[in-house]
Amino acid sequence: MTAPRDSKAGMHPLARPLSGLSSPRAGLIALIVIAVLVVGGFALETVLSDGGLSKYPEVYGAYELLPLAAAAVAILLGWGLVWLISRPGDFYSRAAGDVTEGQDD
Amino acid sequence: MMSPHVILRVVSKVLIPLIIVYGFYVHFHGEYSPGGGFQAGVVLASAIILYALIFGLDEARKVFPPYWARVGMALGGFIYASVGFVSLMMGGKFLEYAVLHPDVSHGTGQHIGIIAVEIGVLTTVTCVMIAIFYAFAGRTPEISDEDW
Amino acid sequence: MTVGQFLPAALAAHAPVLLVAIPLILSAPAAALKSGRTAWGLAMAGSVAAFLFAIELFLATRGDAPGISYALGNWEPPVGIEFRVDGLNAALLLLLTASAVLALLFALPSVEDEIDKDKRSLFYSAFLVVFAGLAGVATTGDAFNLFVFLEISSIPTYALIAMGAGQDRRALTSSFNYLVMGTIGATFFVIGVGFLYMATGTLNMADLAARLSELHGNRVVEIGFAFILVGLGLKAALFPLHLWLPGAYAYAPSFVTTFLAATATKVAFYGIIRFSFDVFSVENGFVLNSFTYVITPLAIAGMIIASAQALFQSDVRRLLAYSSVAQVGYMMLGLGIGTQAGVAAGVLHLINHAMMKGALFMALGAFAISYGVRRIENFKGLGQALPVTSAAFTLGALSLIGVPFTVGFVSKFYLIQAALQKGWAFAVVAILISSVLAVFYCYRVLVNLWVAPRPDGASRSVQRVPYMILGPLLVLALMNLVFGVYAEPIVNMAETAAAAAFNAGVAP
Amino acid sequence: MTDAVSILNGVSPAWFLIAAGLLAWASPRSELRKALMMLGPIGALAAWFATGETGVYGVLDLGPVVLETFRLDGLSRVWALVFILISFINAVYALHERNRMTDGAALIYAGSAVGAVFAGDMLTLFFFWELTALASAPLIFAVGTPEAQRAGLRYLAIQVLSGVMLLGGAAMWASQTGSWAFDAIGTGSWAGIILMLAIGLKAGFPLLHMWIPDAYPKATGVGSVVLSAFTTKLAIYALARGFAGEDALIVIGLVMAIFPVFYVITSNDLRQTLAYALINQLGFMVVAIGVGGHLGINGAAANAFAGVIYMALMFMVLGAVLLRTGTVKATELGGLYKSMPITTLFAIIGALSVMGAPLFSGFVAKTLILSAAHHEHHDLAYTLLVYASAGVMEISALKVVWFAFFGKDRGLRVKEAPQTMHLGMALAAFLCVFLGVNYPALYGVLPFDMDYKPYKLASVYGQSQLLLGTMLVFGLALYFKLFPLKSDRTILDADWLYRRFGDASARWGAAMGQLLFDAIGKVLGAFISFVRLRLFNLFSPAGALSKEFPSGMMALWTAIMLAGVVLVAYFSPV
Repeated sequence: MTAPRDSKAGMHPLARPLSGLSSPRAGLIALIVIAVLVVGGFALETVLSDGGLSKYPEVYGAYELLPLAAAAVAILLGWGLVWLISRPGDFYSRAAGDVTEGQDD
Repeated sequence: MMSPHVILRVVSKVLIPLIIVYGFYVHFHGEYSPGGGFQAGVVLASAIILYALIFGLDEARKVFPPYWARVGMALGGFIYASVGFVSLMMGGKFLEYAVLHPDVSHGTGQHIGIIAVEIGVLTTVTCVMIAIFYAFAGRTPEISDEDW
Repeated sequence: MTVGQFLPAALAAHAPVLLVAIPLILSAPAAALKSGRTAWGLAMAGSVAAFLFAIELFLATRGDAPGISYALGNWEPPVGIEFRVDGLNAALLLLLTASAVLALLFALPSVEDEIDKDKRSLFYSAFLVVFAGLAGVATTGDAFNLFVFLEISSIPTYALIAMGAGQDRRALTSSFNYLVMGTIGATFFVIGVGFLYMATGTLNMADLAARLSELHGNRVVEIGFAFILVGLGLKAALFPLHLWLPGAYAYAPSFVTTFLAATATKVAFYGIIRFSFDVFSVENGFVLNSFTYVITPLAIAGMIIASAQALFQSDVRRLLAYSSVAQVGYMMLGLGIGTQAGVAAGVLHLINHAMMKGALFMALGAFAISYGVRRIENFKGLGQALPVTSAAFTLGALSLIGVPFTVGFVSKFYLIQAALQKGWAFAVVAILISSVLAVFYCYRVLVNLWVAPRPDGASRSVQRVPYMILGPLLVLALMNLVFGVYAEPIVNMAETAAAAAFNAGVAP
Repeated sequence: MTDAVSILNGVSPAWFLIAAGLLAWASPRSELRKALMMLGPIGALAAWFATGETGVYGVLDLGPVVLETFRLDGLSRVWALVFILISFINAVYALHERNRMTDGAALIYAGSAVGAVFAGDMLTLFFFWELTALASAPLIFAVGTPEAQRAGLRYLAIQVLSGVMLLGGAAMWASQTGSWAFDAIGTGSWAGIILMLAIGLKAGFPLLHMWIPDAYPKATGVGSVVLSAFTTKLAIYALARGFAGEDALIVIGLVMAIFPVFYVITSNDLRQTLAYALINQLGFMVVAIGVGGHLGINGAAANAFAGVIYMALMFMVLGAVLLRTGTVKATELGGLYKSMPITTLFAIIGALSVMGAPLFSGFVAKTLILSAAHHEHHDLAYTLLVYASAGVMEISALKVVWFAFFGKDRGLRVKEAPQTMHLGMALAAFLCVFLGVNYPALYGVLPFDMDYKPYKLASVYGQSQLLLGTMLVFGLALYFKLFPLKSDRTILDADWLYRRFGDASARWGAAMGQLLFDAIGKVLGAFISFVRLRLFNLFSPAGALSKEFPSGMMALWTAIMLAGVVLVAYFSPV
């Protein structure tokens, strides 16, 4: 176990049985399970495509691949976005302030 | 404090009553010839102002206390407006002098009314002039005379 | 006078002149008195009497009733001076006298707080003269007499403003500025009247109207009109001739500000309506064009620029003063539209603005008495300390913004309608922009008032808000609400007024 | 319907909420306020049930206009119901809080939203529209920090602007049609376009959306729950009422549904992430309204209904996290499931609803919109919506759950959220599941009757794939540390336009205006001083009078204006 030594301390009683969930291994296992499900589902649909599993035949592309592509593209584009439009956290507050306290003229 | 200008004092002592009389002359002519309360008021005030110039402001204030000026200013307006109310009460319109006297054909009421109104004007103008003079003269100069 | 006579006939017959004369004559004993309280009593008596006469006149000129004419000294017009009351100025007189009564209630504690003891009776005396002068402007049917009354009201006003010097020395320069500018305005006005006299040989307004309608293309008349419009525009604080107003309102004693904000510019505004639509007529090309091409742009500029200036003020009174300039813009826009609906909307806003600004300035006076504060940042947490006053202030501010169910909304609604009838979408846009700005500047105050916590170590209340202030303040604040829901009376009033202005109210 | 309830027939539920809110403001004791917060929605609900018949009630004759304050029909019923429900849930959720300002404000806010939904004419709508703005602002101001103050002012500005535009548009509309009634409007006239923009400002149209991610993350923990529920959904209602079937809305909705994807991924503040997810949800509804038809409007209504609840649930979860840890930054949280397992459970339920997992309310609502788009042959729209639901909804939901409750354990050991918060969350979570399983309950309140079965094998299967696929990508991105997330960064959005650019240009404009003003003054002043110099030799010491400003300026303006009037008069026709 590589979790911090005091990982059990202060935990909610209900969460104690689940304490292993945060280990990297648990994450990897979950990832593999999901991957298997995705691939399996894709395979199943390809095999049974005549069985009415395909939801809207006239929609282009593989329906089930869309999320993969979409999310991947989005996440990768996120890097570009961060590079392009992120600013230091105090960007706005560094400006003179949004509400100008006017001087008494 | 006595002013050293003896001649001025003597002359002004002679002049001041004349000025006052002339003021009243101007006033009572106001009804049908050039003159009237405004002019007379200034003339009357000039008498007091002359007195103040010659004998000093403190003396003048004894002769004509500033409080009189304040009351007089108010009184003049009061007299003027009262004439209006009197004519109202006598059954006419506001400031309708004709009702002040039954003799309509000679316009006696008009004469009375105008003179009464002019007295109000006279009082106010006199007092205002004096009050303005007092206000200016009583002001402590920002630069004292020695510093000029 | 068949409708609603509630004063004895003997008094009612002289109502127009008594309305002016009673405050005027009372000012004399008030000045001679030494006790400020007695003088206040006189002022109150004069105002209440004037108020009663105003009600009488208002009732007598309702609906289609013809105007009341009163020949001063029984010299028949057009030779003699005539006092003339119709739907237009009856409404104004009612507003003026009611404001005076309410403001005077507020005056007693406020003046005792702000004015030196030995000056109080003079203060009330000057107030009475101002009041009589304003009433005179509103009543008279003689162009030159209007000038005289304008000056009668202005000169003591300068003195009243200068009396703010006890609180803030800047009152002196403000008063002086106002004096210079006010004199310019009055001079312009009298020059204009002179031109009219030159062209027509008469000074009586009804007579002027009749003779002017026969003079077409007379350049002298046009010049006269220009002078009168500019002169009165200055007195009415039409942008950009408003420069006297912020200082004068900000540094005058609270009571003076309250009273002036509710009345002084209104009376000048009445003068503009009277001359432009009644003595002259919008049928004259130059009148209409002046309103379309000069007054309207200035009104819109004023609405927006003055609102923006208000946004950046840190002194709440100055903020409201700039807002007043913006509100004058609304009223002027109503005139600029140049239709009867537009004038009605302008008059409506005039009435409503008196209510809202009266409440706002009065609430500020209450804050000033209790805490001695004027700047926005000092208002923090006052909502908890003075809930009733703050609530009244909030109502006034909401009305100023134009939130529905307040009078501010009613008049903006009518103004927008009038603009749309004329097809002026840009005016609607301007009104909306100005309203948004109003939201901002009001919210700046309101947030500090209600949301921001009271800073530690802030000064404790000097004294409770006296009932003499809370009473009229609540009345004014609630009027904002009541007439916002039940708008019919004031709308009728404004429409009667506009009808009087358009249908030759002064013509015999 | 019992007699006791039937008294309420024809009484707008809005008044119960508003009255309760005003009373809450007035009541000094927090127990009393809490009771009011519960009783207000209960009374409103009773009134909602009592008025069975559709029709117009509460007609107020104001002379020039007639106000219809309570128009009950198929469309308004749905929204009102969900608003009342959520205000009750919020009341439970907020039981632990002691804040007079937000208690009252939340109630009045809810009441005005209900009132706006029931408004039969545009003036009433405007009134409640502005009231929502004014009542909701304290929820942001209550935080008390200067930053929140400024955000609150910005928020308020936008909201009020929307109201003002609504009024302007309504006035134009009324002057064209002679009616203030709020019915189908369409974009055929300028009035219609202005009205749509006014509504769009609240509905978060692209470029008009900036206030949502700006303000919501800065509200109080409880405040963001109500904020997320009312304003935007109210705007959706108004769109559905006025602009159903407007083609432009499809494009607008698609942009709204898609562009938040980048912000969802990059924003560090989890409440901001949710705010962007909210925009995406709104995009779905806007598309549905643009598609129109019974199915489309039903889809929008169902989404609004379900969306209010599950977004509120998500905001509640984050509110609890904020309460206990003091932050909702992704980079500062992690491993919270260890100390807040119950909250975690609710978070997962909320996330599944947001993602649209089968058996949760998001699914039964979202499929309606997809079906509508498909049914009306908006194929591109359909595809893009699928993409958006993968990219935005799911990533946002996964992100919140992962970064807050799982992920890297930051050693935060805090107390579990208060019981009352749990209760509130449980109510919302229950509804999420209940509506997802027992979908006829949801479909039953929709404006139009329809015969629609969401649980077809194909839909369930497809949706599951969608979900799993996104999870896979999300997991891979996390595993390979590809997730672009940085602490303490500000991501620019359209609010830059007014917070930076607008602010700067306003300053610039003001400065330039001042310069121009000064320049004009200088040129004219130079002329005057030239003349004065001549006069000076005649009338020496100028003294006090020499102060030129503002008297001199004023005299100048007087002269200019005189010249203007004279010129105009001169060239005027006789």
